[in-house]
Amino acid sequence: MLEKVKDWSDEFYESFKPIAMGFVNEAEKCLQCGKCTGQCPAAAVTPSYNPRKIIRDLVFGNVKRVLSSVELWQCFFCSGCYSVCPMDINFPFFVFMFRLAAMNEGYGWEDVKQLEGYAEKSYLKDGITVSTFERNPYVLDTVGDIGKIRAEAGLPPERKVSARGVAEINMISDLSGMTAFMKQIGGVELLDCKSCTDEQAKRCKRKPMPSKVGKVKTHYRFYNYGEPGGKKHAQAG
Amino acid sequence: MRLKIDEDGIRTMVEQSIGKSLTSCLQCSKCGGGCVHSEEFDLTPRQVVESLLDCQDGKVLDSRMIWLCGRSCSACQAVCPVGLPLNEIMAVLREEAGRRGIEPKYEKPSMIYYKFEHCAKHQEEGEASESSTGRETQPA
Amino acid sequence: MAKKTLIIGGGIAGITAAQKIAQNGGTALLIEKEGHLGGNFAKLTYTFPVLADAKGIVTREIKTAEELAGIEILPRTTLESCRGEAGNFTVELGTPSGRRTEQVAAIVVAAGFHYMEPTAYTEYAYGRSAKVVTSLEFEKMAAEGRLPQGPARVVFVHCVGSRDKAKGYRYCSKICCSYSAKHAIMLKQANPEAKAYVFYIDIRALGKGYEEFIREAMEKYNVRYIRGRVAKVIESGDKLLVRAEDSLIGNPVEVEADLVVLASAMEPPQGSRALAGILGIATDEYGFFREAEANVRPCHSSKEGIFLAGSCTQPMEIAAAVAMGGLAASEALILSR
Amino acid sequence: MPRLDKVAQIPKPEQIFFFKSCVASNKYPGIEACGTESLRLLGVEPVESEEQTCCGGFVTFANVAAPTASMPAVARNLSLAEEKNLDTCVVCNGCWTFLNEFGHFMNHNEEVKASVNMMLNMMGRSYEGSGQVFHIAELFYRLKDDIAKKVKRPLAGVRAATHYGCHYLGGGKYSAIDDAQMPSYMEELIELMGGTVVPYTANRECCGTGFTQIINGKDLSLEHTQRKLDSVREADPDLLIVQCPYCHSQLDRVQQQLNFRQGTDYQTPVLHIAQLVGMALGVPEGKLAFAAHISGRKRLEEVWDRVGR
Amino acid sequence: MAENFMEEYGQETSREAAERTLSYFRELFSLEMPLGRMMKMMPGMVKFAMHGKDTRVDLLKFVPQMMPMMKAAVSGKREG
Repeated sequence: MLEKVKDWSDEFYESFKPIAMGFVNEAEKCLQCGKCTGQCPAAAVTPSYNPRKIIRDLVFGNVKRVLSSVELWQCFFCSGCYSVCPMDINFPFFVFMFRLAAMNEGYGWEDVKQLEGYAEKSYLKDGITVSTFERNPYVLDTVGDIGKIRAEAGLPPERKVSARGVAEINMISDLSGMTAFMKQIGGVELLDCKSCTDEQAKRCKRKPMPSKVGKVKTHYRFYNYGEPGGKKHAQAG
Repeated sequence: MRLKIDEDGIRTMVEQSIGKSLTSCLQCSKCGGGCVHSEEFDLTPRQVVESLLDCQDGKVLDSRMIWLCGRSCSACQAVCPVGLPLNEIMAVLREEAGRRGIEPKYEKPSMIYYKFEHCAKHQEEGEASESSTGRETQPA
Repeated sequence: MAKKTLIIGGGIAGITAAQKIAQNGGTALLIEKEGHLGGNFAKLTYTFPVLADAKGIVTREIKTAEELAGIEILPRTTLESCRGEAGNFTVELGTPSGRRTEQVAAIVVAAGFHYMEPTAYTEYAYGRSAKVVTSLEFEKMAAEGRLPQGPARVVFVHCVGSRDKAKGYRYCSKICCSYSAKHAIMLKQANPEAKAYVFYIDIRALGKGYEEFIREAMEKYNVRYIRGRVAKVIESGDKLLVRAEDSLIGNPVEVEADLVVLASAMEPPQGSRALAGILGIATDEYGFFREAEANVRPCHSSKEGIFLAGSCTQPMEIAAAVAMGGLAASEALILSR
Repeated sequence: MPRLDKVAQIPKPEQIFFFKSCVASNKYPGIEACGTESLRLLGVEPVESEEQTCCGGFVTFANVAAPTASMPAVARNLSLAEEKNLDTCVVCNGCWTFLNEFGHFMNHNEEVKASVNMMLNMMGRSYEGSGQVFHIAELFYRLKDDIAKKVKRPLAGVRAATHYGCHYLGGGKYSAIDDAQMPSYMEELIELMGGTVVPYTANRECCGTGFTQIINGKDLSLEHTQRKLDSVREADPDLLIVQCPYCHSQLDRVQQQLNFRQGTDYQTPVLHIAQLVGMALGVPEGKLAFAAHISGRKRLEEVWDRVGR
Repeated sequence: MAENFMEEYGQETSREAAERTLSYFRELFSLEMPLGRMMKMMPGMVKFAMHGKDTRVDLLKFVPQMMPMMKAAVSGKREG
């Protein structure tokens, strides 16, 4: 689609660099050589994800396009782009920072909402992000009780973080604003999957996105870096 | 999507019908810059040529570009510095697409992304593992 | 009797400088650390942009130099020390038959360049797979007639070591674009059935006839140019998988190849910093000799009486090296009269 | 080739702070048990702490936590090792990158370090940045001579393929002990213990977890893992050796999911390098906790028969 | 596609989004300790102190270090 260069914010990158705590730098050195995309696992399986284009838009200040894009949320965080980059650009950090910025603009909350449980229910409660809980029935049948296996391996049946440790990370969370941040994410009202009927589940497939998360209006995301293609997306449209 | 570069595609056929080699394309982007359809592009004319050279037949024939272009307009052709008959190329591609039974794509696509995976009931039995806590959902 | 001029390096720039000095009534002392003259030029099969017989040209030039009365050629000789000032240097040479001291009026440094060994580029499988070669090795293969036969696919990779802050040098090696096109044409001429793919970032064909040369490779010889730096080369059975992005369509692509040719960067000559130390001249951050003034005095080093010629100052093509050799010779002649 | 100068810099420790990983503890306890046990057998005493929590990498890079929360969390975990004056040993690539990168970042940014320390002071801790973080595979490579001497169950006839994991090699471009593109230390270790290394095409490919993609973009994730598994199956190794519990979980569990979804038959047992070393060093069977593994159990039994229980 | 896009965006440009983003990050990564931010931290500290005896002891040890910061924050606000 036709873009007006005058709408781009050409000072954006320069002013962003100093306040990004060193997480975003060296992008101005990008040669646009495409080595990153060549080895990218996400680019190999998605139709339009392309780290090179995102870096280009960042440097040129086409922020709107980056923030509203679906592609921003398709990164695998594998750091392969950083490892091959001839100019040492640490692109995964860019994605990390831009996802935050996108959430500030109201994009991508439905993704993060799914992950919020890990922080709230596991990390802050037990001090461990991944719990012993297993929801795959096949795995449950095969493995059985993980506590028993742990005991056989000579470990305590459950790994416990001391109460003091949990209290400390809770304070870090409170003091650094993480708890407040999570409350904001938690604001998305989703159907309660435990109690929903089949009828509701069917509706859920076509359920529109919540219009607000906390104080931020949520937006749709777009395929901004190319046509998605394929049958699946044609139906979605 | 990672593409595999092939050798024998419709490139030869296109080159024969226009009587010119596609390799002369400079990839200068002059064609796409002035096109009236730039709002609705998936591929620009330049990318069509590049894809043809890479023999990505499926990608070209499935694109909307070949259907949008060539309607009594030859802006791209007029500015092309090496004089590639882009209109003719698109016409040849449309013909080929018709021959292969690919439906014309004139309608505008929606580029909005939908996503509804938050309900455990949609996940079939035996596939919800991902080393996750997933406490908000119960085991099926 | 005019005073002598010492010329360090017997590549094409050094040979030209020696010829010009001798032809204009001077005396030149040409030292070369290898056993034979010709330098990197002698390793080539063809020149570009005109595909001329490189070996023939070098042999002709060496013969001319050897026949001229005013040139003394000392192979397997290195410079040991250097004292004095412009017009009156005392140099000590290490020859196979022992040390030798000479009085010279001027010194021309034509130490040439070195092809980088891309061992740091493990992603390109160089050194691991016999099917990944550098351009220099490709030249050798071409000269010995070992180019792949039948419908083979050959991938040429630009900018290996050049334009790379992380593992190589930040400068552009200037000639890789042209010589890769030359190699692709050589391949196509030797084996029209073969397919050639060239992965480039920018095509830098700055010179008379270079752009036409590369377009000819694309249009006449049907060499496929793909814009994108190769990300990795994977060994898969007896084939190689080359992964890169075609950044003109924005998709990652994969090519199955039988041979991968890496256009490795032009490095400063080995030991250039030591040589600069002996001579007392300055080098730049990479180890190339620094010129006094880049634009109008390109062949003056930072020390008076010592002149630079050829690719020991910056990556350059043959024509420029020859021109610079002539310029250095004329500057040296001024001092030796 | 491993960068031997870097390996030489790793001290041979008497004691080391053993940093437990969430996935390793709660999904594959064998990794944790074998890690401590084999370190002990090699003469290194692992020191654990009850107060050590998750490294915080997951919640940070899943964008659930504000990044300001992750620096103090990293500093707190590192300060636990500093209190004991020890270096840290991790079993997970994610922990390794996260602790290393953010620790490095704090060490080079005095202002941030001061503000982090202020928060730590409130709970009676402080962070100096004196300790180093090593991956357990690095330590094994450092102690490879000891391993060679102490092998009890030689892995003769065991064909193993390797998977390094992106967060060690990609994220640790300058700090990993091996080349980011073509590492070989794990192969060396396997051969040292008597096994055979099976090369396969997708060796350096990502496992496909894609950090959060396995939850958010499952299709992408499974598609990528399938490519990897296809390549592994072509080479048909007895074991697939990984060095990251998260890759371990993905490669192990997705095999079953793909078999369920598409009727394929992927059955390659996946083992963590700590488990493999533990196996070779003669750690008792229960401690290896193979009961927690899902794919390729039959094949694993065959391997057991070959090396002897 | 373009229409879809405009419908959602309106006439908003990248410049405006960039300004919002920059101010968001400025606030997020600010290392300063104004009074407002300090007050926000109070509930967390209280919660920590309520946890047990040892936490209270540790937190009390920190008080002397905190007082000058509090003073600076309060006076800074008055000056501003």
